[in-house]
Amino acid sequence: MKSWKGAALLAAALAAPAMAADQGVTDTEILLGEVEPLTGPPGLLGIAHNLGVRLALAEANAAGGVGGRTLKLVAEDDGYVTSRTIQSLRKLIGVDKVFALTAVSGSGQAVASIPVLKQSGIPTMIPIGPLPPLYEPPMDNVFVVGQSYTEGMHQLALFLAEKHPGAKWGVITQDDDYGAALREGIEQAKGEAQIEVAFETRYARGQKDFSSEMLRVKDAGVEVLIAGGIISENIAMVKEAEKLGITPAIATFWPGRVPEVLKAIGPASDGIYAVDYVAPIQSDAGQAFLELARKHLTEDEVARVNRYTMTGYTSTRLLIAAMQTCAEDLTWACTNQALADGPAVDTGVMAPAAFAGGRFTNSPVTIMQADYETLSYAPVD
Amino acid sequence: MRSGFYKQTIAEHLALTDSWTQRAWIAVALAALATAPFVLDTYLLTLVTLMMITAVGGIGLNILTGWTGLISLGQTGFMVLGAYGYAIPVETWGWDPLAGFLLAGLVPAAASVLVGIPSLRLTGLYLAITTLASAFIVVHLVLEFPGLTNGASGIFVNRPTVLGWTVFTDQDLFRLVAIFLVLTILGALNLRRSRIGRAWFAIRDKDDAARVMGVDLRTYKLYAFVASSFVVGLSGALYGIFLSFVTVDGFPFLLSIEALAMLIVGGMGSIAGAVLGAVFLVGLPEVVSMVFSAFGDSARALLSTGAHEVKGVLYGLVIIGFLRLQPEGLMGLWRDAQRVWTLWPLRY
Amino acid sequence: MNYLIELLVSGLAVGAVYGLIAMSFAIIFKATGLLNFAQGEMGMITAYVAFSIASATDGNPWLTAAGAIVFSVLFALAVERIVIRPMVDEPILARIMTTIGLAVIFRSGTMLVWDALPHDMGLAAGSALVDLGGVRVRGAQIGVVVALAVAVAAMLAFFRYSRFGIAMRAVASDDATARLMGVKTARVQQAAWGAAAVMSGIAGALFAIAWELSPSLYALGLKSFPATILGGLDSVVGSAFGGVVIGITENLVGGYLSPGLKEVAGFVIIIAILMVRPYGLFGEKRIERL
Amino acid sequence: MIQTQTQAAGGAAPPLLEIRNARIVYDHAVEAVREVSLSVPQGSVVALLGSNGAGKSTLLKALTGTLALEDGEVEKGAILLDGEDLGRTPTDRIVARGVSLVPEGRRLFANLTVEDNITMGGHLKGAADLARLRAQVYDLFPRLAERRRQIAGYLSGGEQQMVAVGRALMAEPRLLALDEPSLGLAPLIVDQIYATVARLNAEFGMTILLVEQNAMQAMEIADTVYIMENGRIVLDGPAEQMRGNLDVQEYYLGFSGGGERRSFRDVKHYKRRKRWLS
Repeated sequence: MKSWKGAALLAAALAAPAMAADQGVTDTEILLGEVEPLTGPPGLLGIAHNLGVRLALAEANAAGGVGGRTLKLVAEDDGYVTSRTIQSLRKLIGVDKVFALTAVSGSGQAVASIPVLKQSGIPTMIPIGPLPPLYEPPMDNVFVVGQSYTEGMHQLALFLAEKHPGAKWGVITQDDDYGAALREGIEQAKGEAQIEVAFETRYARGQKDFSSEMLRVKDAGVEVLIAGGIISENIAMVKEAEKLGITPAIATFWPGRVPEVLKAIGPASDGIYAVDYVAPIQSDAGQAFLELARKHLTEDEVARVNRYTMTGYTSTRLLIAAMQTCAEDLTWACTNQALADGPAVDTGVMAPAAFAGGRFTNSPVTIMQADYETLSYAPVD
Repeated sequence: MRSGFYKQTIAEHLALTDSWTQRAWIAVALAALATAPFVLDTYLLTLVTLMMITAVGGIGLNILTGWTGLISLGQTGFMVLGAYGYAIPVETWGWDPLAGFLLAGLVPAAASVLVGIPSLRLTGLYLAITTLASAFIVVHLVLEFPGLTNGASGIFVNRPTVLGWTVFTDQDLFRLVAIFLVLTILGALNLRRSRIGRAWFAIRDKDDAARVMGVDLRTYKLYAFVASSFVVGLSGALYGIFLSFVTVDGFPFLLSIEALAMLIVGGMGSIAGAVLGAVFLVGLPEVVSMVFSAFGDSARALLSTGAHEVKGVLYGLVIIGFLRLQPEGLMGLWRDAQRVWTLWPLRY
Repeated sequence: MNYLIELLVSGLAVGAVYGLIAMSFAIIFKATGLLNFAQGEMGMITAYVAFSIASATDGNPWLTAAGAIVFSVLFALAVERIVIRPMVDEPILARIMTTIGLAVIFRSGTMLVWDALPHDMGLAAGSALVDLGGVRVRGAQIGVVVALAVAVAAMLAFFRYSRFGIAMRAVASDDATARLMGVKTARVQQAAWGAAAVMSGIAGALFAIAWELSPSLYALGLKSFPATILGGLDSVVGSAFGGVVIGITENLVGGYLSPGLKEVAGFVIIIAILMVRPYGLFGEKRIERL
Repeated sequence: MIQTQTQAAGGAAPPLLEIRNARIVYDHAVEAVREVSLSVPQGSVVALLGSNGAGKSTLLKALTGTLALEDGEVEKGAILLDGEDLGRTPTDRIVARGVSLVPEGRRLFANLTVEDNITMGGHLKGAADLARLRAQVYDLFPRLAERRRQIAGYLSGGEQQMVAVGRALMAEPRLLALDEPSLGLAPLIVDQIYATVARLNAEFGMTILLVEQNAMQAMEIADTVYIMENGRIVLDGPAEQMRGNLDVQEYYLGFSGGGERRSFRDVKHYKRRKRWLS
């Protein structure tokens, strides 16, 4: 982590001239910005998130905005390409002169953006891909909403270890930082519970055919399978298990916790576990959220609402709350301070979230189980 | 009346520039590079920095594809090697960044010898295929040796201190990249007018004839491949510094295709074309975004319902449009414009 | 033992998908000397069209198959006529780049017309499980193997007995002279594009049934490419063989060696093959004697 | 065999092939053929002689409609088949109308078998005709029947030339054009090929257009001879007369008795004919 020193130095040197603190604020408007993958398959995530942000803004604007100013959003598409994330960030900060950032794309992109974010000092929300480098050590202006993959996996593993004592485990993860975080979570759980991993492998991102992996799962007699893919990969793994006639308890992760996955898998998806820190759409809170969405979004857009809409909405609500606290003195310093110290915001779809002096909401996770009938997830007891 | 722009003596061929006008243009370009950091805002500065890094890579590919007539789809792989060739010694082992830049060129160059020796004896598309394969294999190797490469987590890269000059601000980075671009252009121009460069042209235009003239095809093709990979590796290192973070995700396979598209859009075989192509392709998404936001809220509303894909379609259409309507690329357009300017109102 | 058989069976199924797409690459290369880098995308689009038809017809497999095949042919002919043929006199690099441009358009276009979500094709017959003596496979997996077998047989017969097939080989060998025999080379190229579209379309649609339908389906094209090289760029039947070899190799590598190596196994194979047999296992070595 | 339609008697019928004042340019700039006129009457053997680069092959490309492939164009004049301008008729239509070309260097489909090569020649014929025509070609060249399953690329030069001629005959041409049939072949083989060509003309009344550098052989079987140089016809006449022409003797037939070959232009008795009068 020696490379951090340089970055910190850089931030210190540049923090001063970057203090044009109230950029993006006019008498009538406040401009916010975000970088998201809005194209390509990752658009599934980016677009849903964007809807959540816009929902929060629309709701706030309907209630009079922040100090009488209307909130506006500039969304930049990076297509999940890191260089374009950085490029877009500089445009948002330097050209559009937005007041704050509501998201910085996926986890890899956000981590690569750290130097730019530190250098500028702009209040930044990170509601997607909460990796530890984003909040450890904490940065003044970067706020991570949610829970780390590692901790989520840790909780999921503990739950499964208790539910299936003595079972043989199989772990299939992606060969990137996301996969590494999951593996670390399992390592942590191993220290606290009896987990016997009979088969472990990594797959290359974008892999489509999981037949040999699942055969090894079958061969190893796996009873608990951690399907550490994102969307397509989980679908492929579960369908392959169905084909092979094996029925391990299958656990998936939140990036792929969208109803479309259940639909694409078919009946075999019934009963698979998932872990998440936002509520399922079918829960009461979820339905209330949909109701709210219908009020502010078009029908077409409501159809695209998923869990990322909820995280985007919650994190933007946190930001708006902080900005409202600073409505008289709308500066970055004030907003950063208000975010850090502000009271918890309860959106219903997530546990009340607050940074409590830190830079990470550390939101509690819930273990849930899929119900194919209703294409939904429900918390397990 | 002169009917075209021909070089009539060997001396003209050997000269770095054609004419006073060309020298004047170069002076203007250099002046622009020198003043840009004082004039441009960070966004534009970053954009131009990225264009210059891309141009370095484009010039590298141009040595192979534009001058020697060999197609490579391995741009990504060599950029990754260059980026890690810089990041590992400098960030992990604490070497001097200059040594890092040297390795950023040498590592891909060495790899190109490995890939090149078996594949260059074949003609046509085979280099394209082996380089395509090598691009995937390189990415795999990076992930397979986490002890060296830190695997999927990648390596953070600081802005370097070169010969006592600490590259710190965006302006500094711009200057560093500009220096590399100028050096690359000079190096490439010098290569072009050397014996090796003339042999490359001979191979591209008629390899049988080149062979008869005593050009050992395999050796000279290998030279081209090595030189190209060296330069491409440098662009990979610069890109890594630009991103401040080197991972395989930062180098999607699409880069290989964009690199070729760049040469075609700019104009195959010309350094200025490679630079223009880089400017065009890096600028295209920005311009499209600007057009989109010019339409204001209605366009912004479209974003959420998938009209962003229109950009992708547009990108493909531009490539096909250039191939169909202006196969000489932007350089061809420029030359046409020049010709019209000089000869008007006559046609020839 | 059963483990090995199951590895081989799933390798065969995925290999058949690669094989069909590889055959598409090869037949276009043979007839036109062009590598169509948009082949995987064209297969994906056919799969999406099949999905739309299946949704509209409540999963009627016959209507879906017929509709998808007709679409794939018409689509390919349109692409060939509008984009590819006008480029016929351009250098090969420009023509290949054109197909790359097409691929970019198709990828974005797919998400524009449909969406970025994964889907189930909604064809019960295709995703039904069939027990083959202890090895369970999906209907579509049997389908794709059968399709490959049919395609290979059809191509063998076509190139050996059909005059049009012989004409296609003649065009591959020397198109200017083939014209002197009265061959309409444009028609041969259309036929190649049509046949390629059907084969890659079937592969795409069946893959979508047995695995999943998503906008990253186009990557199958890239995965099938090594198969074409292995079999020989101009060998249509060899490419089918190449596909099966790569599918099975991937599964064996994944099943016995490192699963991480699985995805690059194909590319390692082509580098090895090119060193030993540059024209592929079945490619025609150019006869240069006069 | 290889059926030739005879024109209705009367003499008023146009020649099978007539080229009128043709000017052919490549790339809109390079002039390959200028103001060439030539006539191939029904049932005759016409030889078109000239050295390399004289424009002979260009003329054949124009005749078979393959000029456009090389960016060439008949800029002026006309090429008439049965008195009808071919204009931009596509190659397959020209073949269907009875013109077959044996291209220079044979241009066999090297990877195909002999039989497949021959079958290709009859690409525009029906299945029934195909079998009959193949039998006739094998009849004419029994050697090929023995080698029908062999890959054409591995045949000897002479056999390849037989395949090339047989392939062209499969289209049942009325006009058979041969481009340098003797090129690179042993004298004995050349004799055989010429004998076959002569036989096609004599027995089946096939019209032959023979393009050659090898003047001696060609003049022996030709009725009419045209000599081309630098894109122009510089001399023409009945074969017997041409054989007696001193220039021809000196230049082509090797009777000058010394020194290297000279350009036709340098020959003492060079006469420029005003072709536009014909």
